[in-house]
Amino acid sequence: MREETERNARSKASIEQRVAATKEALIDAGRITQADLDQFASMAEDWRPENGAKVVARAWTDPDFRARLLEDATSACAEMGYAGPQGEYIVALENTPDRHNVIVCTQCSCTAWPVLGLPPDWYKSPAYRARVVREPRKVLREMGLWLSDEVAIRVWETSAETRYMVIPLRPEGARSLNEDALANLVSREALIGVALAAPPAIQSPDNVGITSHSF
Amino acid sequence: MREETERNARSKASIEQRVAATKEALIDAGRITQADLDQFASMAEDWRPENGAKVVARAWTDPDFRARLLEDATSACAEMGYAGPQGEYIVALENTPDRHNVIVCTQCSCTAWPVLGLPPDWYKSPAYRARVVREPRKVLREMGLWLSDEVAIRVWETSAETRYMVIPLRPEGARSLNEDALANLVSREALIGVALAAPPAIQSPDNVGITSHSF
Amino acid sequence: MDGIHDLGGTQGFGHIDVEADEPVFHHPWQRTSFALMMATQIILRSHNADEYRHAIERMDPAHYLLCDYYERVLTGTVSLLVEKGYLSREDVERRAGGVFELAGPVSDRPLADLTPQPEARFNLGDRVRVLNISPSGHIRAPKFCRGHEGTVIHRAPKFRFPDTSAHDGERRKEHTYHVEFKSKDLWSDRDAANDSVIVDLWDSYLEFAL
Amino acid sequence: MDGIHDLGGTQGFGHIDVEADEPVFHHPWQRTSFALMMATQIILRSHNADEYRHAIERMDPAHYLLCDYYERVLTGTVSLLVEKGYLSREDVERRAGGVFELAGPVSDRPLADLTPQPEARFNLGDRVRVLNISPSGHIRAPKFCRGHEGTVIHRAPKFRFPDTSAHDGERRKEHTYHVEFKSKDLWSDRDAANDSVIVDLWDSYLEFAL
Repeated sequence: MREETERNARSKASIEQRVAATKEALIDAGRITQADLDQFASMAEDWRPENGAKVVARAWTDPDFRARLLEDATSACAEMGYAGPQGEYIVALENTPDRHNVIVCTQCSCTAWPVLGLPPDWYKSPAYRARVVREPRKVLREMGLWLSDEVAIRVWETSAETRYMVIPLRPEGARSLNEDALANLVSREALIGVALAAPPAIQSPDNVGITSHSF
Repeated sequence: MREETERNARSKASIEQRVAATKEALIDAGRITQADLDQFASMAEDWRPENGAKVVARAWTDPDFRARLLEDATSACAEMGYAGPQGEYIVALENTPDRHNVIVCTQCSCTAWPVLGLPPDWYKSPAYRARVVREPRKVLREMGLWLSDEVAIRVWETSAETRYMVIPLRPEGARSLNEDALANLVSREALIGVALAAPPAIQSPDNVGITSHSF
Repeated sequence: MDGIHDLGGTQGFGHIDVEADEPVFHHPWQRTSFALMMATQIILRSHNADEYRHAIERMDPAHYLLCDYYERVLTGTVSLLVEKGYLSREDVERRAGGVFELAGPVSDRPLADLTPQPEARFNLGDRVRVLNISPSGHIRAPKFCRGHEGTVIHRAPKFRFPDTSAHDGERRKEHTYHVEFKSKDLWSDRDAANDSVIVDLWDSYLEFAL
Repeated sequence: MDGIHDLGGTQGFGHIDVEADEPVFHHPWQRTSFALMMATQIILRSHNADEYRHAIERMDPAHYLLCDYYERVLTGTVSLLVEKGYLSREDVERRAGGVFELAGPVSDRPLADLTPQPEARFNLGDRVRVLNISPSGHIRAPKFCRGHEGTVIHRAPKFRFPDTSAHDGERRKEHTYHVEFKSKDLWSDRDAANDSVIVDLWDSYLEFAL
């Protein structure tokens, strides 16, 4: 109690100071090295949503791969070179014209790092974590994705060790594109399920009752 | 959205500025007067825990009053002049050697203003509101009140319009005191149930299995 | 509303500090904030106490947790005055010289589907269960007791039903009951067999336990 | 633990802002914070991921809500390093030049009374109910689904049981299940008949629904 009072009287160290102090203390004590830290940081920078986008593009163009991905996404992603921490058990969720999938981690901020990358700020925000399980349709609308009331929304809560990725619908008008060009249509937001795969030119949404609207 | 962004770029007004701005705007518009505000502020300063302490002291010394207080505390308090907002329906909770009462309002911070006064800061803190319903024994210990495990604790949640007051046990060793002197033994904390009535001299707690300990 | 305000039983909070000889108000602005809250409800009659409580519940969660009680009092009061057209946000922000943070909007479907109960349905000793509902509007049944069973130990007079009163609904009155819950029934990590929590609950929040 | 971290379904939060072309890290300290978290768990092996998640859950609620994700990462990590004796609070505060806010203590009785389930008890299509428990320690069944019924739609492999793993308990592994709950069963203010929430739940969190 007295200790707590003294602590309150002192000023708080900034987050930059706290990170630097922790790093120095661990390196000085010989617990870890700068090389260890560099290794993990650059690993994180290799986990990119572009990886997941390539997985999606292949699933759109290769029916056998799509079948393997839906059956065992962990192996299908690994065969493209995407594996590692937070990718030990991946499940792919395929959107259909009448069912849309969206991912959240309400209790912390888990994502499938090897294919989605570290989570973006909005995914980690208390607002997204609190709201999307309860009012997904409203949240998606605010984020620019209008789903028809006929489309059922499945919200996947990352509460245990399964890590999810969404396979968005292949946009209309993208029939002639090759796998690389298709991958460019798939954003991190589409892999989480708060956006559609972007159409190559102007969108023609009427056929599936789904429109993407930004404001 | 754009409006929100502009708002974020401006600095927040201090609470002093916001209170002054509200008061000026309402007075300038002729909605309320300074005299109205003075009336309510001085009313609040008359709601004192000393009022409740006098009610307790009378209950300790006057068996008929005690009976009326337990039967209908609203009327018993009103007969001593204590009535008004947040005192429309008062219920008195009598501590016994084997049952201790404690009051909380988990959802806001209601108290029986005419007899307890406006709530103290600790009563309004998220920590008290969150914790005392779930771990009352631990909270009371931290606040200096050690209850034997044999004493049952009843936590009263002020969720509707009933406003509670606790009648603490009359301390041992206070037999010779008159009503005014007894009232001085009863703190706001005792009326809420997080302290005992303070003994006039040294406490002799053993007989009831209750001790008050401050650290 | 499942808001941050419904704190009962939430874990992770620290020590409770008691200030000796605490004054009624620590700062003059707190005194004025309290007076503004009372004057707007009692003299101006711009809103009622249930609307007021709900306006505070609608504050940003972090703002709610961090600010002083009398800042919540002011924020709830001014939010309603702005929503009901007594004040404009622009005017109070201009006067205050900066941003005036207000409560978020009322849900578009705030009311639970609860049947008014004109007559008292429960008696002392009845075993009751709190409905396990979660309306987006004002409700005064704390989350920690919803779905749980307790015993009626007292019947209080009729009071205005807050869920409808806070949302311009029917101004019905109902009895409330002091319902006693065993602490160990509310929280599985508790083993104090004798301890209990008594919650004051409106008639239509309750059903007979089977 | 019924903590602030268990946010699913909590109301009162505002708009969600998406940053276009967000970088992996916005500031160099976030990169270091992430690397420290990984290095301490994988190289130093000072603690496991379940202890780490629970350390973040034990942060002061307002601090938790307001701070950046990578500040939570650092706070959870350093709290465990101090608790386990790898670092002293005095040393890191001296090096940082000020107060280093850490997580609160672990409850003295963190474990729920759950029976280990070495074999899978549930099959696809089974109706299950999540136990309505509220342990003070780590638990990965979100509050919003406890006490509710859903349907098993997938069985995942066995994974370490977080409730015991976070508290030096038995290192058992159990299957988890993807359990689908109708949104309207979870929240009475919802009427989207088709919408559902799927939660990934360990075997011993569940019982057969009758």
